[in-house]
Amino acid sequence: MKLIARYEDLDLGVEVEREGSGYRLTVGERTFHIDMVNCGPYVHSLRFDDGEQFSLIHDSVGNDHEVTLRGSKVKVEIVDPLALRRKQREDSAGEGGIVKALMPGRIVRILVEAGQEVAKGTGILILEAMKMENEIQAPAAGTIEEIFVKPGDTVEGGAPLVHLV
Amino acid sequence: MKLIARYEDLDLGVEVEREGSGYRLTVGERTFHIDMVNCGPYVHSLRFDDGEQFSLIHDSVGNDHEVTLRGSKVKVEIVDPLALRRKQREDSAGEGGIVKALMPGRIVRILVEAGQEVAKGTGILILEAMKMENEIQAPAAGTIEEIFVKPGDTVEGGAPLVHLV
Amino acid sequence: MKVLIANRGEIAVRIIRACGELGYGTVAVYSEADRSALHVVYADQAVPIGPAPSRESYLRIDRILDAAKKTGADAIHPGYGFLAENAEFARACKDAGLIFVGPSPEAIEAMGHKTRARARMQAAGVPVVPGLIEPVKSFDEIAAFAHSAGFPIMIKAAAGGGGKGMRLVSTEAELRPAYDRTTSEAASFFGDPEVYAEKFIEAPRHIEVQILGDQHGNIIHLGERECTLQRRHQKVVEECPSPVVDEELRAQLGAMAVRAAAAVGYYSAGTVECLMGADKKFYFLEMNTRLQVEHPVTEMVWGIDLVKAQLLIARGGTLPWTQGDVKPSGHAIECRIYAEDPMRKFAPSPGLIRYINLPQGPGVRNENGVYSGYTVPVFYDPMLSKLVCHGSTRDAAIARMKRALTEYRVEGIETTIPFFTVIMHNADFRAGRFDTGFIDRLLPLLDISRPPADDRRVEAAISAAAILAFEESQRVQLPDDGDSAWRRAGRLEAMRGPL
Amino acid sequence: MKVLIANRGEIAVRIIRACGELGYGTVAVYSEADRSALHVVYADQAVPIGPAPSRESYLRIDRILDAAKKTGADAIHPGYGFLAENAEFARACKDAGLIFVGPSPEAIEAMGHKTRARARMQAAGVPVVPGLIEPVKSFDEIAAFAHSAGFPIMIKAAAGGGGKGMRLVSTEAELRPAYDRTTSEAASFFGDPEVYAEKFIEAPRHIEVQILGDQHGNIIHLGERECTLQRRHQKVVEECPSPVVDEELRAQLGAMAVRAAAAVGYYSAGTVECLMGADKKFYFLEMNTRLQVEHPVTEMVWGIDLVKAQLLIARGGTLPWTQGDVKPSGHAIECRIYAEDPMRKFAPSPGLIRYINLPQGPGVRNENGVYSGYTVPVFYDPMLSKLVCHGSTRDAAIARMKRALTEYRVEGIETTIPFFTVIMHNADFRAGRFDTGFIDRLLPLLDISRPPADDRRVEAAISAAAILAFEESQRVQLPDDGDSAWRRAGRLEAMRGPL
Repeated sequence: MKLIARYEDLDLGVEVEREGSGYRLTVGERTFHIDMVNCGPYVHSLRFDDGEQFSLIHDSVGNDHEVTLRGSKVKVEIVDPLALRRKQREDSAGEGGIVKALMPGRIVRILVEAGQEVAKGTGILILEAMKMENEIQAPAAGTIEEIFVKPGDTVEGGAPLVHLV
Repeated sequence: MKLIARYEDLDLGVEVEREGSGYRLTVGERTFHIDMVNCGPYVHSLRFDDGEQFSLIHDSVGNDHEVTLRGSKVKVEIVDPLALRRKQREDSAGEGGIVKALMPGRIVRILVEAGQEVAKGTGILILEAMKMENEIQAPAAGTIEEIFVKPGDTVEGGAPLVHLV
Repeated sequence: MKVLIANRGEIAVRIIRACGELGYGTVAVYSEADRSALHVVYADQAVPIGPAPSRESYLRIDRILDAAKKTGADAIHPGYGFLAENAEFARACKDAGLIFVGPSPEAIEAMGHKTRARARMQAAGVPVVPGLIEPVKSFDEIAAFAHSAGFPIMIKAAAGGGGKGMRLVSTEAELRPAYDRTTSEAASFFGDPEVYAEKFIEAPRHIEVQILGDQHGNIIHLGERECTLQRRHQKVVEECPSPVVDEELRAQLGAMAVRAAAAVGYYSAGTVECLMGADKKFYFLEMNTRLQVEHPVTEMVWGIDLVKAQLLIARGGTLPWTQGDVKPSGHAIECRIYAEDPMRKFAPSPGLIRYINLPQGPGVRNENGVYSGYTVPVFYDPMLSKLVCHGSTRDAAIARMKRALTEYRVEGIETTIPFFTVIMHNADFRAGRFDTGFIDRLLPLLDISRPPADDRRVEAAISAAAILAFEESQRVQLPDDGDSAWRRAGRLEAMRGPL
Repeated sequence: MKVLIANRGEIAVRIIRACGELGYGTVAVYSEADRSALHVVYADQAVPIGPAPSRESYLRIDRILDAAKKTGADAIHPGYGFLAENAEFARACKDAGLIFVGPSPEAIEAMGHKTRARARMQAAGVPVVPGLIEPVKSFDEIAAFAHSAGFPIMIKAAAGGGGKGMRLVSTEAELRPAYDRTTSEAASFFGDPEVYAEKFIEAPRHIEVQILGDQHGNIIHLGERECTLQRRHQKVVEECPSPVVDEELRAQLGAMAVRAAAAVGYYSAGTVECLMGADKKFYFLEMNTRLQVEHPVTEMVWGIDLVKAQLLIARGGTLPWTQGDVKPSGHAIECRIYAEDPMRKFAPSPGLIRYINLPQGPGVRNENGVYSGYTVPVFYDPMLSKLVCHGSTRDAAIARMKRALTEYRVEGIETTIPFFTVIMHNADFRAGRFDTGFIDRLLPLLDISRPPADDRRVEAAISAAAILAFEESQRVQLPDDGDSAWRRAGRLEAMRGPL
């Protein structure tokens, strides 16, 4: 199976195949023979064929994987190439103009109006969560096309707040 | 849904129905209105309609449920009446004559031979697990019909060891 | 003896543990958002007191007293925050025939109004921070003070404390917004919009002294805590003892704290907070008339259980120690584990904790408020738990904290754990060289660095993620896999209603 | 400095923690059955050393030295059990240029052969248990001893220790089977079939003294531990100090232990085990030339990290304390948490730990060797973890242990946790009235009682179970739900091969 691994700003081609009781992986130019054992719902033991062993904690939400090993946390996105192409099309279609809530919370105040032009960094609204007021700022200059929330609304993380064009 | 709850030596008829966001339960003669919330994979919060609240840890394997609450562990079997009748038929068919391994381990020695008559409590074999030798004894008097294991065998918990008739 | 704990989170669990060890029954109270909270799990009984917002539950004196009556509780422990420094609540408990586990309502009142407390302390011969004024009635008064004293100044909620409801103002332009927001937060969090201002002392240390007094007039101190490391005026790392306080200075600080407490007839556990300049001159800032978040560092070094001592005192017992009986031993450090993402400007990170691995072993104490499978609600403080490590020396305690942080794993939400790892490795922190501005100066340098792509760890991580994604793709697609609709519904339920 | 830990389970984790705090690198070794073990997770590096059976992995000196060479380790810590008291191993480490974290091979040998050690101790003026004889070559010799000394006698493996490889024989009829089984276990576990016998002292207490010596001839003692509570000659609860030892007796015991250690030129941590009669006369039993399972109770009371001290001594350091510098403070109790079912005659209970909740909070120390999701293998000791509680008094330590046991939850396998709850509530235990037969006498009374069916707890439990069974029945039946085929395969894999 061919996959793409995104780490930091790198896109790496990854190929995974079963090989005996283990796996054969090609990551970029390099090939590994790997033996991996599930040690519980989050803990895994991975061993390279030279015997080097890593105990790791793995958690994922959708394509976003978090792997903690030897005191480091590595965040990597694993996508299949078809899905990636679809996503790139969507991105270029301008879905990026939606400002989303980074966390769940309650809308305290709206600082802009529909139609208003804003500079990058302009405060758009105040979101209260965990007893803190957090100002959500415009990620880029533009015009506020639409506001999806009103003061007092409770929103989940990822909820659309305004459309900025 | 009608179920049977077995606690200690009691068989209690239980009826469960959804009621609003909670449940209506009849246990024996008594009826409860219960509100229950899932607090994680094993932790649950149960509240009776008089407001009494129990935080409990629940784990089950098949029909065997273990519920830990306020420092007590309650073991209860929940069966549906159809399955229970099936089981009773099987029991009377004499499946009870199979002596099973209570734990995984390795067979060290066999102390009886096929065809041998044994008294209740006679040592049948020695099972080694966790650095201890454990003698498995005849649960009742009878004749050893068949021996399913040999010294050196590794067995899982619940594996049949001998057939005693 | 049955004790109702009028609080939530790790401090409620802490108090339930102490009561359990004393053989006292425990009653938890909880808001609808807290049905699955650990304090509810661990208490003998639990009583609901209203919807999620604190104003409608944890701050409702009537409902808490009802719960106490219904369960036959004999005493109420308020923890910290919420009603802990509310004299009205302490008085209502007494009127209802309940023991309030804390000081007298009069002592709470005397210390509660920060500006009046300052006047009283000055009269008792306790040194105070220069520049304090009476609470202001309007923005003009605060502007006048700022112009006469000069920037920087601090605007503080008169009813605030614990780092809440205060703002540093360095320039004229910031003054109006800061005044508005502090006033609004003071009204919202403390039910009292009054604010005051004081001259801001630059590069100070925040040192506080633990005291313990009984109802028979005996008061002792248990040395100081170093609470200089703060972010947004919230303590993040505390230690006992302070690396800059020697035995002589400790005796001076202790004597000052005992004098301050005696001036208001104080009993129970209490904390006298001071600012200390580079010249080691110290000034009374305020007295916290309750148990402090960071009390465990004192407990580990002085060998005294402050919650058990509070309960003994509340029942009328006599302090079993004189000043000469108590001695510090070793060093302890506390890190407050918050549900905040240090890589995203400490944005709150509530949600489902999928997996948690707490550090264990010698000298490690977890004051935990959460567990694997628990969903951290958005309604309250982001503090999940406290990690406290004791060692024979400060270096040993830091080494132990580093080791413990390596074991500490929380999956599902982000926490401040990586941030503490950075602090424990910082050379200035290790040398004890810091002031209250340390964290803010450290933040821009906060590079919780990632290994390069050709590092073996990254290769292993990418391989593991790819293998698990591959295995996942080979599984039948299940309609109800993982995060069940049932649980999602429960989470949405908890989110409903005003905050 | 890099340390290889030639062990597994909680003690390997304990040593990895100490090394981590000292900034030393760590190398775990593991059998194929232990790939997911916690010591492998926590070590910096991990090296496989063979299949599951100890004989082919943890007892393979050649493979362990290979692993040390391959990883560039400087030192080897043997933990307890396995090769910890194997002089050949200690010598092989030295020959390979590695630091052995323990005493000299000569001291191990001198104390390792229990009967020769007794002669040497007698010569050094240390009181010994009456009736010891040389190891026997045949059953006839042991029968002759039994007839001359009279029953009861103890048959012990000459190379045994720590309660392993010993059997009490009360009647003629039991003699032959006991001899056969002890010989067979001695050959299998210690690689040496030799056994000896001694007269059994009735109703004794088992008291042991911790010593610490350096390579420069300095030896101190850290008081005694009370290890009287045993089942099948295995300690189950240990405490420090003993409830029956006063300061004067402690000084006598300490002096005896230091004399015993000095007689064999002992350095590192070591334990002198004694039997003590009701008259408080004590007899040298054996010396354990290694770290003891129960060392944490001494650490918590005496404030000294024994593993760090061992590492310091192994590197040639001088003991930083004289006898006058060290003082006990408070009381500590340890419970060994085993994967055994107390309701089914302590049958081993290996398998998948589905959920674990460790107790936390003040004065609680977990020496844990397992985690949620870990499958306990059948090949090794059933000890999962140790729970250690410290309090200012023995009563406070017991109260804390009771509280901690209430928080302790393990789902998926059975453990001895309920058994410890019974012990902590026992009036004789609380009064300190017990001898080594206490547990055996308690067992028939062990009624970990269940509440009656009309108890509200039982109603709640039945309701919860019925609701969850109902919800389960409403879900679509999934082909691969819960315990996946993949995980089941991994577990069968771990079971394969001879034990």
